[in-house]
Amino acid sequence: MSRWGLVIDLDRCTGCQACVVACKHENNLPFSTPETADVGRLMTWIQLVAADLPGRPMPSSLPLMCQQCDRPPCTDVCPTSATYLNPEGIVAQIYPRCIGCRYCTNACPYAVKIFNWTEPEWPESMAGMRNPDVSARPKGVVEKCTFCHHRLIAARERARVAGRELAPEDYVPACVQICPAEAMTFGDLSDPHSDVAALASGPRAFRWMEELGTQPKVVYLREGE
Amino acid sequence: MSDAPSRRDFLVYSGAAIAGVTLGETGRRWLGRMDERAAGWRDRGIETFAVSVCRECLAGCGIRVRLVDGVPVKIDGNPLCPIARGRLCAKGQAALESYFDPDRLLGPAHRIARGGPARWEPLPWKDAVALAADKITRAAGTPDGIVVVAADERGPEAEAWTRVWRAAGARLAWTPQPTAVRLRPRLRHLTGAEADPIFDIEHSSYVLSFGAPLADDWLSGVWAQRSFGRFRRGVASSRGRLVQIDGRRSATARKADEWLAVAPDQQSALAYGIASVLFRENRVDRERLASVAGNLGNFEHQLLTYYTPDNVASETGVPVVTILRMARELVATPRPLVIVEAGASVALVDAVLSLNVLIGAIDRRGGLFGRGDDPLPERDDAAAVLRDVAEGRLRPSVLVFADSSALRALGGPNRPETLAERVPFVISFSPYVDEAAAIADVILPADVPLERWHAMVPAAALGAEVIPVAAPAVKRRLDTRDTGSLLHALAVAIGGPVEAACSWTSSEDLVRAEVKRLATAKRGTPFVTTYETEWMQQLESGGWWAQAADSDAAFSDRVLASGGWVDPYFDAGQLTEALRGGRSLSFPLPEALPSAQIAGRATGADAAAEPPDTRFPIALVAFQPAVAATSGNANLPALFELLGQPDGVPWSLWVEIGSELAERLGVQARTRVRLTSAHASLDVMAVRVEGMPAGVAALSIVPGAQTAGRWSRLIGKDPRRLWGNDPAARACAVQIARI
Amino acid sequence: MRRYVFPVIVAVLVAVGWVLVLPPAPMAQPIAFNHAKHASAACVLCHQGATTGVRAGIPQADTCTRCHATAPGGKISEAAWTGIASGRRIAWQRLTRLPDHVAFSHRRHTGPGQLACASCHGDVAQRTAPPDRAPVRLVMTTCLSCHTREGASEDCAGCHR
Amino acid sequence: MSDSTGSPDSIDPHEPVINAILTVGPLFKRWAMALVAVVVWAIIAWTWQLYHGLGATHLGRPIYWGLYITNFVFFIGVSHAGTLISAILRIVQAEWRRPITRMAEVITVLVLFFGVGNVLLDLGRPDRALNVVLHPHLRSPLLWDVGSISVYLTASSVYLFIPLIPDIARMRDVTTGWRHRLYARLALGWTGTPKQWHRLERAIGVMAILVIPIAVSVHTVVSWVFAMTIQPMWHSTIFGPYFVVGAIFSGIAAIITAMVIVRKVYGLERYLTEEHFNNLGLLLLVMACLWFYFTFAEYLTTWYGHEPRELAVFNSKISGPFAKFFWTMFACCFVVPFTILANPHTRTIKGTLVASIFVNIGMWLERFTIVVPSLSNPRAPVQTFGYWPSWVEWSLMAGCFAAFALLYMGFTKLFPIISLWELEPMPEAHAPAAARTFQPAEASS
Repeated sequence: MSRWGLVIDLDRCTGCQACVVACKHENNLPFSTPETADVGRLMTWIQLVAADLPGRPMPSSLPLMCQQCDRPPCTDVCPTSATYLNPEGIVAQIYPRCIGCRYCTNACPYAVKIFNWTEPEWPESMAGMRNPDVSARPKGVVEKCTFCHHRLIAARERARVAGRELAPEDYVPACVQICPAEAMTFGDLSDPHSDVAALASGPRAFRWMEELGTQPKVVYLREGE
Repeated sequence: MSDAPSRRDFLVYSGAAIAGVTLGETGRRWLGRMDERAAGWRDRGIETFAVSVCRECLAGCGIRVRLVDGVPVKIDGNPLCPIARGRLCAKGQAALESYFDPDRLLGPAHRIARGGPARWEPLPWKDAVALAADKITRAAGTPDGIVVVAADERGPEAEAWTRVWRAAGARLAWTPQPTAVRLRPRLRHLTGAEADPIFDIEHSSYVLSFGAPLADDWLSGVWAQRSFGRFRRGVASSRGRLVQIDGRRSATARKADEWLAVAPDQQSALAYGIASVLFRENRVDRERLASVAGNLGNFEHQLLTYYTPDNVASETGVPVVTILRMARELVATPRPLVIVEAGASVALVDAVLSLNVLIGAIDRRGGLFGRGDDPLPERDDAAAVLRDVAEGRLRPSVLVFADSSALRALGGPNRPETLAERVPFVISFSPYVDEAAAIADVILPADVPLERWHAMVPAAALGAEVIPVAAPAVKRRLDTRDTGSLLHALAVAIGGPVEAACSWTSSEDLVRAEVKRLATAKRGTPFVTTYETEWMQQLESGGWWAQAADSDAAFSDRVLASGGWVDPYFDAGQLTEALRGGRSLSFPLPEALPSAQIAGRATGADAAAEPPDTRFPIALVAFQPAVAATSGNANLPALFELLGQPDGVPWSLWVEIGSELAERLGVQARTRVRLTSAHASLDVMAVRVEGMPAGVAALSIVPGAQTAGRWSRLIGKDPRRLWGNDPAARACAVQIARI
Repeated sequence: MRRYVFPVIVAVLVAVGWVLVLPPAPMAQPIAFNHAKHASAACVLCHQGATTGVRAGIPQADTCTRCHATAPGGKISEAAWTGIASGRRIAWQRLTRLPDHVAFSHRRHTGPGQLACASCHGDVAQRTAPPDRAPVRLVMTTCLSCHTREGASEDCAGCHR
Repeated sequence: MSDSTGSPDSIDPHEPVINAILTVGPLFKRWAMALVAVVVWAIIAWTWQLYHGLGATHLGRPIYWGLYITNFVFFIGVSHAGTLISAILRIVQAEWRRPITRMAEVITVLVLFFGVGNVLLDLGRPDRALNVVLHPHLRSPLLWDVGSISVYLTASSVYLFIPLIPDIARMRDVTTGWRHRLYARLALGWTGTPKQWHRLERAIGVMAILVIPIAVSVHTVVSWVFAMTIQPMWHSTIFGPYFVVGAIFSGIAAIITAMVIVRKVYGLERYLTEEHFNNLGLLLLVMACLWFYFTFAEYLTTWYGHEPRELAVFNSKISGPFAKFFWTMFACCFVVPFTILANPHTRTIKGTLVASIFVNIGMWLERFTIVVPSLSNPRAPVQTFGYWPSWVEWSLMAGCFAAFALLYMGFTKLFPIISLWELEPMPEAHAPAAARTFQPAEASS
């Protein structure tokens, strides 16, 4: 069984936010307005935050998305099992099961679970730009980064129809695919020959707030020498 | 209730049951219809991909559009394109929103009443073109005639544009984009080579950057991001070190190993200061330099006289030890490189290029190369021309805008509406109600990039010669025209020599002619799979040749299908050859240290020394956030959400102030402040920046904020009003108060 | 006052029960298509994409005219045939519909999954009149029972999106 | 109402209480109308929220919980008023409790509905609330909450109802019409036989013991909803007892407030004497001290530990944007009640009322300063904002309080708000000895 993981090299990352837009378009995240953004209702599954990291002169810009913990604090507290850790290590959110209690959003130390405060809306002319592979979440449920799980489903199907195994390049989340600085590497952590496994066990690798015991599968590579 | 149900009860309850059934059945049908409507948008399935070219800036990235049943749903980089290599920046992806923009013009329109609030009326294409042609014909005879403004693009469409307007007797002005175009003349001045500077960041080991937004959007965004990534952590190479000298804490400063806050107008002094240390400490290969540079002695003398570390330290505020350390660091690594912001002052560009010569970075891996080209035509600067118009020095009868780039440039007029007051007739080709369209009398909307034919010469940042080419990726959504047919229609309506100059009928003609030219040139290749491996193999096997194609037509088809043409042959010795072959290197001799003046992006001549006003003690510098500096549609909600990140102020203009000032004002996270200049005042979010010098603040400027559409309008007032009639390219004195 | 309260409550309860208990409202199809008559042909001949794509297509006029040069005898009216022959869109009502949050791929189930159309669509192929509602009511347990039986993935995120 | 003419000679010694049920005065009507108006307004606000989603609130990321959850904790806390207090006092045979038990128990039952209701108001998808039962996830403290609150609601309802039976029977015997039918059905055939008395006493005794651990568990579990997460200043081991103490504290305050109002409105000065208020005032004083002790322990350890994330929350409460709430809370929960109640001269009816009102405000603020500041200072450096509830949230809160008051008033019009049978001499053989020691005070004595 694969264990999907993502490595973000902070030394390479320029903070250009291409990943943020890629995620927004790929996953049908509705647009905000100044008013909604002002009260924390920006719909983003990945965003740039200023994090104080040891050894850096000023706060680093850190692309922050669901850390896909192996011990997720959010799944334990869900009263309806609407969020759970799937066998491949992706923390999934099942929208039709979610009652919108927002306990998981509060339990998450990374604050990366997003709540649909209102019904998502697109102007009429923009209706077509939504990705038909991904649902538009209704109001009142929590949503989050899924490592573009729909891409995995599609890739696996293509591979099976073609009668071959899933190749590493078949499945890449939108953010990783777009990253112009080539700062993101995605793959199977359980495969010792994969790039992610090598990078994740390298000397620069760290997991953010790992002292909380969350065991994230998003691994950052430290900036600096 | 009585004990036994009465007849009446029976009737009432039967009635209730029937009513309930009717209601329920209605509800059931209604729910069914709701269900159907809800499912509608995803009732699609056939996925295709089309190549196109990103036109959000001049980098010319090849893009790949994902279409589902012909409707675009996502834009990625074209994996075959040597510039994008399958990657793309935030702006490029947001072009998807331009296509769907609910506030796009539906078709041609003309203004009903001049002055006052804009009122528009749709006009059939024929009438709109006739109206424009009539005004153009009449204007041809007037003194200042017609002024035509466009972004400084190169390629067949730009040539067609030039040809038509030249024939119409118009004066052409171009908005220089932040590209190598400005660096090129200084490189020629230094080396005599007619070439675009190519900075090999990727392979350098140490980059000293004078304000170059390497991590934001330098020269060619996606190329710069990739170069930065590989410079930092390239395959099997050591980590590159970056020192950023910047007036504000840009994203690059944030990523740098060291950030020195030095105002842009003091940066040349620092560069020359470092150069003088190199001479003083004999870290310069004088022998080699003397063989190519005629005025080395003069240069050295000048530097050692004026730019002693002490002088530079007192001028820039950078401690002497730091200057010494920087000079030593620079030559202590194997492949150092000095880079500079493309729009920097002449003095700074000169200083930076000279430094590169001193450290031996010319034509060296990880250094500075030149990419030869035909001499570029000198082009009028649109921002300056429009300022002349706005201030009445130039009085054209017709003003034509291809786009709004000139009105967004920091050097352009701050109040576009004055142009409408001065010029009797304004024409815009913009597909959006942007700044230019807002003042236009007639709008002839062109297609948006996804609907267009493309063939363009990208801003030079890459060594290879690349021409991205593409057919429209999507169907035209609204009643718009491509630039080629627009020009053709206008030319026909004007008639005479203008019509004669027009040898095409549409952009398709122009692009196909360009592809044909490429095919007959017998060099280069269509974009090929796994660009890098192929390139490497070809180079290793002794050179590059045109890939065999059965015919020119087949070659052209492959160019269109793959998204472009590339000739990766790269002469890595061009600058050296120029020195050897022609005139010798001549260092631009630095002037004596300028006296202290207010900080700002002042370009040489503009930088008049003004005593600081006690009412307005803070020098405000304008900057355009990389994510919002679009040349096309400004109404892109996804980009507005990126503003002010990672500082947590999305959707807002923000002012960066130093911690000292922030302390005084009591600015914590998410505080609004009011900026007041002699001309206007503005409320913005304040962002506190550790290490920003006192007395300086930096204000973000987002283009198109007032006119361009529903989201754009939410950003608010145009910050450039603070500058009055001064171009926002220079510092402005303001006072900051907490609200 | 109390005289009206109870009847109104009864009416509302009946209405709510009606919506909740009864299956979706039957839908009339524009053309009296006879599946049984066409059953000799494979389903995919008309429902294109059922084995190759995510969605099984619903045939349009051009699919009919591929085989029928002239009006087929039987129940189809002259007017309806003229519409088809001129390529006008047939306003079929979609009966089997998946909720927005479910990802389902026909290709995967008909290909590697080797499911027959009838497993989900029931006896549609034997119907002589167009069905006015989905022959099989598909709910999550329908999917799950098969997934359990066949050892297919039961990961929620595999189908929910 | 002070002109009550009840005298020992009248037919029923508890005429004022019975009268309070059977007559509806203009004051009652006016208040009821006003409260109904508030409730209707809240229903409008709720409809608005259902239509627009929780976007109608001013919540956002990372402050995902706000007023509703504050109210939830507050109401569940107040619910400890009743059952727990009456049960404890019953067990320790503090006979002075007799006239106040019912008042307290009614508060418990009613307020629990609003506690649960606030959670429902807070759900993004209230239509799916049943998923909690259909697809329960046993590891979720929220599910434990659902369990313990439902048990508590059941137990406290039973505990309210059982002692009500003899009084209902009494009402059955003095009324006619629909009231008679209603009481007859609810009295469960009570005739006052010795066997029935015996069973009643047994049932009450069992429930009194049962309800105490349940009540303790309820607020412990409520506190665990917070404490089980690793959020700074939520992840605290003393949250269980701290919440229970706070709950009893706010519960007593709620009883005192209710007592003063009922006493005044229905003229029950005979039943609720200075002594009751003095005793409850002393209890409140004890709880204030306990509350102070827990608060001090909680904040001292946080401050001393110096963990940066914890300290960020701590500072935002002590000196930051939440300081005004924190210090008001401190004043309301400790300074004011302690000053008033520690002094026997001010521990009067008026004094305890003032203290109680302050305590209730303070305890509400305590819940608020537990819920919001932790969320406002998340570990991850995401953009935060200043939370201030929206009109919808305020309206729903007002609606909850109004509906509670309305239901409480309604209860007083249906059932004796004072447990009558416990106040009178019972048949010698069946009455506990202590029951005879406490009789209503003489009127105008």
